Amino acid sequence: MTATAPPRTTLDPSALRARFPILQRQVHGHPLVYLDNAATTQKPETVLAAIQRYYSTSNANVHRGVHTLAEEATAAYEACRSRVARFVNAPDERGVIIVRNATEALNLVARAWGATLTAGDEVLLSEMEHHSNLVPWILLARERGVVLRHLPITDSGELDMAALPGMLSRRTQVVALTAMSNVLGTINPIAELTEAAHRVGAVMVVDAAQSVPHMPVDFQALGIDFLAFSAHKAYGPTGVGFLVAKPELLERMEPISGGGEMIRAVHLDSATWNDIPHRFEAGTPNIADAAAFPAALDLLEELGMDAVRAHEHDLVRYALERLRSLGWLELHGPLDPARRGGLVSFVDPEIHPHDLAQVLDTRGIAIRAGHHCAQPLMRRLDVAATARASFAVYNDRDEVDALVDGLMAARKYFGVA
Amino acid sequence: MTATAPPRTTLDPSALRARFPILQRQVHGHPLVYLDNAATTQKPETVLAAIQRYYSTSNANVHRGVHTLAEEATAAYEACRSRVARFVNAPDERGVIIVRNATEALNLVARAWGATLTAGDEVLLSEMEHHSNLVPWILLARERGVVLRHLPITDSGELDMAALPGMLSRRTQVVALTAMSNVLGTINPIAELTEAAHRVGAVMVVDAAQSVPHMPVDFQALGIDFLAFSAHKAYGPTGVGFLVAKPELLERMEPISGGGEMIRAVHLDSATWNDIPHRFEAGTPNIADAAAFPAALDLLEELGMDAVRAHEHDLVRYALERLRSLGWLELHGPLDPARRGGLVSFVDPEIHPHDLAQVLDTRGIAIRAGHHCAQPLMRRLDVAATARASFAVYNDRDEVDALVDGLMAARKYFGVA
Amino acid sequence: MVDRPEVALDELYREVVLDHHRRPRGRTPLPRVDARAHGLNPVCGDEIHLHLSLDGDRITGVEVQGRGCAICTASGSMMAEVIPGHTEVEATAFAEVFRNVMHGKVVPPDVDMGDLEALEGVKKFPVRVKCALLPWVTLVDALRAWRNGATEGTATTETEEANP
Amino acid sequence: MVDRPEVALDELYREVVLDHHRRPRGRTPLPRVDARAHGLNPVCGDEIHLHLSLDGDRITGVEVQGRGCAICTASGSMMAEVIPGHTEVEATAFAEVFRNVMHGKVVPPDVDMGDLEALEGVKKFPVRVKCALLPWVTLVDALRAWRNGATEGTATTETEEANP
Ligand SMILES: Cc1ncc(COP(=O)(O)O)c(C=O)c1O
Ligand SMILES: Cc1ncc(COP(=O)(O)O)c(C=O)c1O
Repeated sequence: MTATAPPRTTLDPSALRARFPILQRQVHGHPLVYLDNAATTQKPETVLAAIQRYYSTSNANVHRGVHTLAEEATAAYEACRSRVARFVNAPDERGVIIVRNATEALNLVARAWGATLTAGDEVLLSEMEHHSNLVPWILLARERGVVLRHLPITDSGELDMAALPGMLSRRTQVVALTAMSNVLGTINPIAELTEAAHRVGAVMVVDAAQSVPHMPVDFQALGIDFLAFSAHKAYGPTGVGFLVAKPELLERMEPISGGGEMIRAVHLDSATWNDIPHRFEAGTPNIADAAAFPAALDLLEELGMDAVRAHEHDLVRYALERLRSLGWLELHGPLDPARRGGLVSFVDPEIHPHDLAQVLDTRGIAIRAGHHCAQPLMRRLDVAATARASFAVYNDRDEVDALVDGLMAARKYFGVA
Repeated sequence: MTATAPPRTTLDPSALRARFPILQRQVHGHPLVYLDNAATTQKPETVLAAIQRYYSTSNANVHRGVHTLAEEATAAYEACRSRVARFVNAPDERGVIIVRNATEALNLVARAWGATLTAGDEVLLSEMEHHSNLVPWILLARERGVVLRHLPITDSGELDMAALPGMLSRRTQVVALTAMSNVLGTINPIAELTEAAHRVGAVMVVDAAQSVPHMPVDFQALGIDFLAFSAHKAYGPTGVGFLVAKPELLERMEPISGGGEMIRAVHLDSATWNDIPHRFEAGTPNIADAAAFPAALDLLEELGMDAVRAHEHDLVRYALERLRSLGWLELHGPLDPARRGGLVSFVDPEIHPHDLAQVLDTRGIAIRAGHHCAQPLMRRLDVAATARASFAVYNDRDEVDALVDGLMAARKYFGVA
Repeated sequence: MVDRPEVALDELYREVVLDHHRRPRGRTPLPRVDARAHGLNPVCGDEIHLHLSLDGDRITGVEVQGRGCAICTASGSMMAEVIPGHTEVEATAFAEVFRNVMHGKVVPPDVDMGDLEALEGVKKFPVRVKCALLPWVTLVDALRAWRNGATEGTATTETEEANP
Repeated sequence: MVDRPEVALDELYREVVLDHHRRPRGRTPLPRVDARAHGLNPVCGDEIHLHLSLDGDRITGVEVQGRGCAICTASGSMMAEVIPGHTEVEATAFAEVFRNVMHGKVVPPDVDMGDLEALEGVKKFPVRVKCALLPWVTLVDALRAWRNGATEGTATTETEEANP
């Protein structure tokens, strides 16, 4: 079976690095080693050029203008919608809502779909969710008396599938889970979870912030109902994210934000709504960044998502090996690299992650230290914070080596034997 | 009194045009005459350069990272907040919330401040509001039984101040009005309206989408409570807007969106909120565009807002004169150019605004035609749509002449005598 | 400046279109109204009030009122000319063909578009496609309402009324 | 590669700081707790549990527990050393001085910062300023609660609990 053994990597990170202007930069006199890709990725030259091109040739407000610029701007903006629909194989581009980020997408589902729930209805989340897939539901629970349940995780950092049947019932209206944990790296079995959700009549919401940029994601093949992700974690600009949904579900949702674009007719005391997806896009959108995002997807498509996954799988396997060989680190998440995305969280019991990150920074290495917006998971792991290195297409094994050297240097610096 | 007679214009539009890359463009073989600035303005080279610079040197996620890039990104993002606070003379930069656009800012007030209202409370709006300052309140009214009232306008297109006392009472909790109409151009007496609002204990919300880019706006001098505007209408990038507020009011507001950044502590079933302004900024913000916006404000400050206002006042006076001299146009809005911003709405009774705009487009002239997201105002004016030309710092009298020539050509084209 | 710089415009505003715009057909009030609908273009605020007379399932009269641009007016006028005499099913199918043409598909060989062919140029102006389609969307609404037995056709382009 | 490339780090982690980090003071449980508070850094999840003994309005003992980075730990340790013997008002004022220093102000000539001077390098690392301030924010909270007569100090850094 090739499912657990991805093909060998075919990417050429050093050639790729040349296409990302920021990677030419030095930090504290060292070449930048950027290992904070789960927080945000760097942007290729083509994305930057697309932003410039938009503003230098076609900038105008969208949807309402007759003039040439308005027409071009509208076409560029709408091209993003269809490009994203194609990239994740959405059933219909009318199901793609352009928002600010994955967080806004999840809030939109929690509020607008959540409005169909009543007290006593249940939403199933998990212990490994990002705050962005917890707090919107906490707000919903508070407003509507909806009950939140949380699928536990096993000690190896995976969803406890044995506990699933006991947590699903006819009361479950929504199952909302991450496709890939931003702390553990765990890749969750979304297709299987979706089947279980649908069996009890719940809709399946997937937080794909970490999966869409790093592995093939097929909305229709997974059978899911809602999918959320951010452009900025997928080599695109900040300020753009997506809620991809089955159109028939969107049709049943009321808008949660009012203004230009989203209306059909407005009277002083009442209004009627525009068709989907515009109903959910109030006001002037982030046109330029939406227009530029397809350039990032073009890059991913050029590389091939299987190759991207294989490359990052190779890196995480190598990183796990090298980090484990140090002997003193606690590593979190599944040990099997085939079950995780390209990131690794670790703790040096003698050095706080903040201090580790600080030492690494002086060597030009950027990692993240903290709770990674997953405080409940931190409590479950019984740590205040972890250090996290997360990979992208332009990273290579040499950078993993630099990380390992840095971790050794930190021990020396802080005088840990 | 200089209040109604702004100083003579000191701007040099042709020198300014050189600083806006898109204005070098040709449309249908003609130099672009961009007169759709109320929809969105064009961007100076410095703003484009700032976006490039951010992505090529400092791109990282904000607020949580120890590494150099994260620190630089955070500093660039927060610099936007303090720059905006300074530009509108906000009482405290903690009162500046970075959102997507004016629409989101107004929805945030309507939802989060609106949550303090109860059935029977009143919100006073006006007949000249943009949908963005109508629909959020319609949503609130529907949810909470709040009553909406609307200050009428006079036949000359100004707020009917005589009707004001009769519409304010102890029940009035919010007064939300535009500082400058995007259809009529009318500049409303915000300071006076604010006093009246405060006298009955209401908070004053100002839709400053059209005023901040075009005239001096001083939050503290006006005495207002909330102010909303969009960067993209003020020479900045799309995807960034601001809610500026008195911090003590924000302190009393609950967040309406949950996720990263906005929390203090998250448990599976509960959460506590971060301090303002972060409480209202869930998820990864539009960092790059926020980082770039100060370059737009620098341009406005370099020119001086008084000079900007004087320049646009001169243009609108000239435009009103020339358009009136055609003899066949219906002009909307106050006749006195001192009482209006730099835009003019008009209707040729024989040619639909869409058709006018189409003819003008073939001559490289971009105007807007439609309801301008102000359908109730269209009904009040008894028109389906208007044509609108709106000015910015780079426009000049020659462009007004081109517009007038185009309007004459349109009559010829459609065979109107 | 060239004498007539609007050459590109002639694609959009062909002579036939301008003629329908100047002298729109179907403005005479119908003596009997069997189906009606109200159509709205949310992009620009243009409106159409459409009245139909039917004899059995055959459309005998079309009345188009409202305010719209030249394209919208011409399209409605052409509709008023071409639709009478057709059955409800035929008219709905015809509207679908026209919609497809506006979205870039070719006219099926067995369909005679009549004057509507002159609107083909509109498809190069995406924003204006909605103008051309408004009368047809409204027609389909009116017929759907009629089929569902509503004596007064409901304007289904206006749904989800949000009254406070 | 240079032998010790972390030269810039020495600004942040001065010897005194590292010493406090390695052997933090104030870890011994107090026999009597008159005021307490719980501090949290939302940026990284670091936590502090602070206990105080008071004799009248004079602080007699400081106990700092929790988990934090070297800067946070050192800052708390220095606080445990410097604060006992001061009145509640003096301690609050001292915390304010330290906050100002972290935000770039100079130390007033009449204030002796003691070991805390070694934390001055932190201000060049904006993200870490919060680490250094956490113990002090918590101290101010504990004293405020005590002043307001709360036997158990409430953790006012955690407000607006949103229970469903
Ligand atoms: C798993 C996961 N979900 C959601 C988010 C939120 O993404 P954003 O901040 O772009 O909204 C992130 C990233 O921080 C994430 O890793
Ligand atoms: C007066 C007024 N208010 C609000 C808005 C909404 O601005 P945005 O679409 O940027 O949210 C606009 C612009 O369309 C406007 O002119």
